[in-house]
Amino acid sequence: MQTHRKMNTNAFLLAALALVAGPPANASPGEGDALAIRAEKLHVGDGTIIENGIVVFENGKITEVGKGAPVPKGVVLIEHAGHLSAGLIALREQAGAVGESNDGTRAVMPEAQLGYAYNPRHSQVQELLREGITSFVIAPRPGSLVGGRCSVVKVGTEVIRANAFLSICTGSNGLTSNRFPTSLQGSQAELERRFAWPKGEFLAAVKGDLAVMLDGGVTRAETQHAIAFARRHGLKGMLVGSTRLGELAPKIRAAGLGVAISNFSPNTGRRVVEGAVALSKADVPFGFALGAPYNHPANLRLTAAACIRAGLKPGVAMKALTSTAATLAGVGDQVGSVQVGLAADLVLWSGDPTDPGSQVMAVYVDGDEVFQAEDDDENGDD
Amino acid sequence: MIQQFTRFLQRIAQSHLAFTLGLFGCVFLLSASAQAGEKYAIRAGTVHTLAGDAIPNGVIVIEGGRITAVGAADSVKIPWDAEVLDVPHLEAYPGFVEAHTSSGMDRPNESVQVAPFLDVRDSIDPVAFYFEDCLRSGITTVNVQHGSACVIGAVGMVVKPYGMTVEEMLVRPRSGLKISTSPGRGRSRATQAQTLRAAFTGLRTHLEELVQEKRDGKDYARREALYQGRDLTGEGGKGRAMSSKGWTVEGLELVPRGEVDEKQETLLDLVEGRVPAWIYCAAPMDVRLALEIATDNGFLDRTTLVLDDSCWKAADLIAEAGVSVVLDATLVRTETDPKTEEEEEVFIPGVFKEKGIPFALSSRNSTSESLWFQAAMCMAHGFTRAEALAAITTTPASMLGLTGEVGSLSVGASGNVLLTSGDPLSVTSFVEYVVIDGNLVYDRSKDVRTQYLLEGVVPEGTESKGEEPEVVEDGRKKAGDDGGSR
Amino acid sequence: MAGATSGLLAASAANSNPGSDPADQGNATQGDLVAVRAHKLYVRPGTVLEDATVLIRDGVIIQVGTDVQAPEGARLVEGDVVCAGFMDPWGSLGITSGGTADSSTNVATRTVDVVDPYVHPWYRNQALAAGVTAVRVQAGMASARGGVGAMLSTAPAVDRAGMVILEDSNVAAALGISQGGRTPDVFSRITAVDKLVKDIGSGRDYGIAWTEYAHAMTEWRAAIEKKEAELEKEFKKAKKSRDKEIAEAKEKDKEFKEEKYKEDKQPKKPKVHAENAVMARVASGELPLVVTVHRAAELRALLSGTAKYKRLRLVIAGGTEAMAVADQLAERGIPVIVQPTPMGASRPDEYSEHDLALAGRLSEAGVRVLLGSSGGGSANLPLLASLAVGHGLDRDKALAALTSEVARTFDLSGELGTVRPGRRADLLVLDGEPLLPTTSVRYVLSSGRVLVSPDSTGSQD
Amino acid sequence: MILTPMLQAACLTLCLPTFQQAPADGAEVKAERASAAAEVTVQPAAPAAADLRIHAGRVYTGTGEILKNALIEVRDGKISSLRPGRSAPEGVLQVKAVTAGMIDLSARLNTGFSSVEQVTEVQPHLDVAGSVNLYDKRFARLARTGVTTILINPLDRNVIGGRGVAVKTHGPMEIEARRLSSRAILRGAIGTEPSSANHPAFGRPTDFFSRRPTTRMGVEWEWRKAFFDAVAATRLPEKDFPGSAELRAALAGERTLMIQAWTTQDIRTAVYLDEEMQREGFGDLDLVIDAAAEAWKEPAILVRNGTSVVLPPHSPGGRVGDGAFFSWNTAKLLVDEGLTVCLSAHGAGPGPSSLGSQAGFAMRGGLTFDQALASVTSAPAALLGMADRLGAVAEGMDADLALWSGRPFASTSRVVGVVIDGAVVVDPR
Repeated sequence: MQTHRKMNTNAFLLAALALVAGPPANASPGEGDALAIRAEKLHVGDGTIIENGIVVFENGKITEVGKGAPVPKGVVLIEHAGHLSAGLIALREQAGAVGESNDGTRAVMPEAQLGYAYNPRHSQVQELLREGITSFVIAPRPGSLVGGRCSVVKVGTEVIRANAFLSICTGSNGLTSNRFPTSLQGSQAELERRFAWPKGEFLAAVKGDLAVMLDGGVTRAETQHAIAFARRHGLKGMLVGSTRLGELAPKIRAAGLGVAISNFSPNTGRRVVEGAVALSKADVPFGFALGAPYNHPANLRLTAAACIRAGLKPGVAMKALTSTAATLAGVGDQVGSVQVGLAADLVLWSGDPTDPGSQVMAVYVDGDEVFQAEDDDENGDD
Repeated sequence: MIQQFTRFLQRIAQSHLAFTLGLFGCVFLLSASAQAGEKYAIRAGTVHTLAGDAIPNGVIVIEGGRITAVGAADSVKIPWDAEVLDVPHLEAYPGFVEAHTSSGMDRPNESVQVAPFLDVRDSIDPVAFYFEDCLRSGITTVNVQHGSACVIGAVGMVVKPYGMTVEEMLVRPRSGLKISTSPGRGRSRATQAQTLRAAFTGLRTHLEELVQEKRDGKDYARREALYQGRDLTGEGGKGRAMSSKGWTVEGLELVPRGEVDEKQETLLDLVEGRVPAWIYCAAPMDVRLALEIATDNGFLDRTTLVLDDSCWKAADLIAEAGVSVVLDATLVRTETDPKTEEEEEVFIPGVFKEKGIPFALSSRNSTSESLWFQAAMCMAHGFTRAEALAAITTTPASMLGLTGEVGSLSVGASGNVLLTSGDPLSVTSFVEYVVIDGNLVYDRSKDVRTQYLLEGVVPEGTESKGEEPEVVEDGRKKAGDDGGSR
Repeated sequence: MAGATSGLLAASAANSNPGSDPADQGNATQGDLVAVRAHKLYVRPGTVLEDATVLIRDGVIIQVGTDVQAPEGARLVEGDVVCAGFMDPWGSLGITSGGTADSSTNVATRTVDVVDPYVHPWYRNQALAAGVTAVRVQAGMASARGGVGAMLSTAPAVDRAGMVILEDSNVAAALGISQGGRTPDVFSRITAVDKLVKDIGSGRDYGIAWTEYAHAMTEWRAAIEKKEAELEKEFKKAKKSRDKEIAEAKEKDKEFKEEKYKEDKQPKKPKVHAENAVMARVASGELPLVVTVHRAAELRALLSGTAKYKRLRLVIAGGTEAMAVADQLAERGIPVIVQPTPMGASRPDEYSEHDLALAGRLSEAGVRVLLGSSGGGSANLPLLASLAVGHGLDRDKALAALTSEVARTFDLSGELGTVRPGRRADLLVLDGEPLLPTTSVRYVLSSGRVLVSPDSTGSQD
Repeated sequence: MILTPMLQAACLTLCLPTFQQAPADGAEVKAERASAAAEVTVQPAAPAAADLRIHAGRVYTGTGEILKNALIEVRDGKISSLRPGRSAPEGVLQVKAVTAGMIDLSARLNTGFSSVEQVTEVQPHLDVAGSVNLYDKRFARLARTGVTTILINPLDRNVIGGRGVAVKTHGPMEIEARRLSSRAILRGAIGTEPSSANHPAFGRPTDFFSRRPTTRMGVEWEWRKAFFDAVAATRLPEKDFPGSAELRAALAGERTLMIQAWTTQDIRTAVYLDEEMQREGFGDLDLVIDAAAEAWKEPAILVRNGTSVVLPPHSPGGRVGDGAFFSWNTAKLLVDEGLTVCLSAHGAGPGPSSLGSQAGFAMRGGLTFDQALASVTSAPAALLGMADRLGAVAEGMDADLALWSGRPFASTSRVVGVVIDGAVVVDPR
């Protein structure tokens, strides 16, 4: 019974034990120490896969990547019988910030900064690691016209980009029944007023210094309006929340917007995955929004898998989970791919990361091992 | 009578119209009942018998409530002592037939789920506005059935929309038992079907037990006699053997029918084919259950389906089973393809016509969706006038087993005649007079409510005083003008 | 009747179901031969044939092997990997939403009565395209007693008979399920368990009562017949003595008294009780009892309470905290239908301990694991199954959980779940290993009919 | 925006009837159920001469005349020629009768609560266009009943809800491209509806609904206050408020003011408001009363002020909104008084609830055919200020046509085809 299940993990283990003095726990180095991992398949993040690629990192940064990358003397080399990729990135989350991520009193509060609502120690945040998610965009819950400035945060550590997006709802997601605005035309009039003589964040948005996270609303008409709005004011950034992306892919492309694809669920599922396929055809850059904690962290990969099942190229899905998401969030130079100089946010998988059937074996954030598949501990005693 | 009038008075509160209605109502009712049984003749511009060609300036003679002669003025002799309605400017049509309704009742639904022992007779309200509206819109025969919120409802009856008492209104008692295959609130089709089947298995077990008791009793008696050395003067079964196209219980002849639980009697009548069934289906899948129940219990050939508009999808199934149907008042249904979200409009009578299924149309209200308008809609969708008219006259008549009685103007039929200002299916023509059983029961020139609705004529002393008080009778709100069933 | 009706329905649904491709009907004509050739054939999870052929006649597998030759005129379907069609043991596809939501159901309620052949075939096509060929459906899913469940085929229905594979696959009950956001309190939860155990008991007693009655009746009849024979023999004598007595009575001018006749009473017939009648079939082990239960406390109570019913066949649905009783489940061979759906922060109370690793852990502990959608959309079940693999469930076990194990649990091993002669030809032809997102379903056969093929619209959904 | 014929064809294939891409198998579905379904297919590539040619047994032009066996030619979305007494050439669309596409000024096709800004009662500066959902199925449903142009207004939950927008029921999927260049209509309401959400502060947690008005009186007061403030604002800039210009435009008669008023007392209030503005010398409102159910009770008030009305759909019992009683001869009564009368259906239902049937019911109430035709075509076109483009069948007019199976408005005939801006939206074949 037991042995059968362990097959896939043992390979990794024995290898590790063979090469490293002491159990893998000790293999995880303290700050400053260097570590090298050789994986059967190394997903760089730009779509290329290096067979038996080696990644070397030190002080939390990647120092070497490649098939024959030199491993400095004294640096432990972990053999991983599986895949290695950069940590996954989720694009619109409230994990650990429920109730803190939306101010009900005002419809427009561009000065609010979501980074201040981030609690890195919150259990909802820690759970993300078990599914290989190492960074996410913390965003306001819908319900305001302008909910604030979204921040990119790293799981368990700090805010890595405070002003990533200005969150704007042009559709009925921004409406409430007991505070201005209660109507679509009301919210539009208000937003137009803000952008007519833009100041502060709005000016930054118009100038392109501050990207927008544009809630596409519920209906196709609302999404279409959101796109038109972005075009009218020359806004850059990404569209979120819409389930009618498929039909509108060309328009989105024309507006030069990116997209955060909403979480896959049995009801909205079909539209979501069809949308993803259409977007990649229209080569619109897109990543995935998980919607934690309202959705389980595993949904990020599940959504990607559903898109692949519907015809999305696995390579594109992989990028959407990592590098494209990082680029959309403006942190492509820090995370999202396995490249020299970037943070050592790495995930070791038992198989292909886009296969929900692959297990997360270990997760490194800034070079520290922050998660290990539990059965490894179990092995300790048998 | 007294009680009837107190009810009139109660109504006065209900509407500022009620008062005049009350007067107008009893005026014609009294005058009418005065004429009952006398000879009556109608001379009309054209007589549309729907039993042959139309007769230009035709004459209809009615004696003792029945038509004794129909024909051209020159060929038919009007008895010297007949009262004559001389209306050459009007057209004569047979009264329309409402094949199934739950209007005109005090309350259409009994809270007991299985109640075959009830009779709508006890719930019909002779002074309900509904019956008055029937006259306005040319409906002279109505099959009143228990509402559809039941499993097995009461036995219904066919009435004419005129008369001060149910007895006066009666055309045909026990016109059928109401069955519903569609669940009420909080229940599902599974439990509905369960209760429905249980009702029949319950009947069966009951009969079997009766027979068993009788048998055991007889056997015991025989043995006792043997023991005592008596000759047993064996007496045969006092009852009647069971006969049904469905299941039968052996030896029911041993049981005098009087010993059958009266609560079960009507159900037994149904199984033995003495009472027809009106089965309501709210979804195509219910049709399957309805037919299954009707077949298993042997009353398929006496079954009429009362269909929701969604049931057109089950048309083939219905055609195969060869039953006739009463269609919902909604004639155009919009279906949406879940994948493409594309909408399609389905004209429901068209589907049933194509499959050759006999169907009757039904009213939703007294004007914009009354039988005449429904038939007109059929013509708008390509039906011939004959086809359209049949669906509100002869077809429903045959469903009620009243072919030749109502729905057409032929000798021997009851004297129910409409006199219309023009084509009765035209939105601009009106029912001017209605004659039922040779009595003039409706005269539009005296119809205050129609005048108010169509001409805004407010009769003196009936001007509305602000909001209308709602009439509460034994704690319940009364059904309104078009008190529906569902 | 059923036959007759189904015939009619066959006609009806064919025209009235929009999108039902007439070509589909063509494939299942009598004497129809189909040969399915695969590089890799999963006879059953764990048993694999290389370059094997499956021969199908009239929707039934007649030959399987590496040496099987496809005869002339057989339709040839080729692919990389072939396995049995997936089955969702805990779905709602093909029955009305009202049916699943009904809370007024009881043990005798029949799920087949909420089977709706008129739902748009597109919904079923989606499940088919994902490789799901059968679904166990249940009326009154959250109801204390769901009634008799059924196994349905997902093939675009032409009638109910065509949809229903097994009309009494099980009896269902639910314990401690929140309804309308409200969670039953702990006491009523435990009482509910006792009630269920009691019901099983009365079911068993009911069964016994009837067998005893039948027995007693035969004895009584025999006795009475014997007595009757004697009486007939004695009749003349009795008549004589009677006449004599009457005469005597006359003389003595006394009133004649008939002699009292006695015989032993006819045994009492037990009262007919529809629900107990069904529960009797459960108690005797004829029908499995699927109990939807999540919390450890109720699971423990249920297991200890039912321990004395040796022939009872329990199946646990949900079993969120089943690890607490894993050893008992393993020992008594009670399968658990795990719901491998990821759940976010806002989830019903009974699911609060829900963990994607459950399936893996249970099967590691030796518990038989099935995977079910819990009515959340059978089309996504294969995807969710792979997620279970990603959280520790062995791949073959996951495959079994969707095929052979389901068939075994609901007494369908002889018909479904494996690719063996005599089985119903519900097959998947894949272009890669099952349960991989990159693997696409090329063909789906349902009792020999090719319902999904690379060029059919179904597979696009 | 005028679509070229090819574009129209393309747009049709894409859009019919739900304005969403219909995949191939969608077509099969239709084929299968052609018998039962009201077929909707696409006009094949039209002959070079005209984009579209229709031959009609009778054309009810809307100018009082009836052209027999008329040939209608359409070019670039306009009627390019209209010639009676022609035989039908090969392959043209043939129908029994043709009228101008119908116009509903009270189709009530808004997005409900998200279509009215309730932060304050008076929002004249807002335009409902921002909330319109052109993908709403009801547009197609309306088109199927022969309604080709509608006025969309905000939900009547405010005293002054804002500006309405007039659009065709089929066309480009951008609201600004669909908007008809007409003088916008300002929408408001009198009666119980505008105050229905409001309540006094005490008891409930205070939100902005704890405010006036909570009564008819309050509503009337809001109206007068709004206009007085708007006028005052010209002198005292500090008193200015958003939308005051709109109100002044209404006073100047540059904007039509459409007020919903069901009952006779509310109709009075509306007219008195207009008359008061005139007395005050503020201006003269171009007033249209919507849902004027009880106009039959006191027509004199309307006549004296020359107020136009839009009537609600007929109800079987006569009871309609706000406790009003709507008698079926109302249209006849007002038309005979020389008022401009439009009919409306308050929805997109087929059969008896369609606008065509409403015209029929008005005829049951005494309206002549020509009057009925006018009340659903030329009259509403005039109120929109678009009589030069809509509401009649004549050369140079928009090619918006309703194709009938028989005599229009008769209960025994129906709309079998629809043309909008020259595009065959519903094909009778």
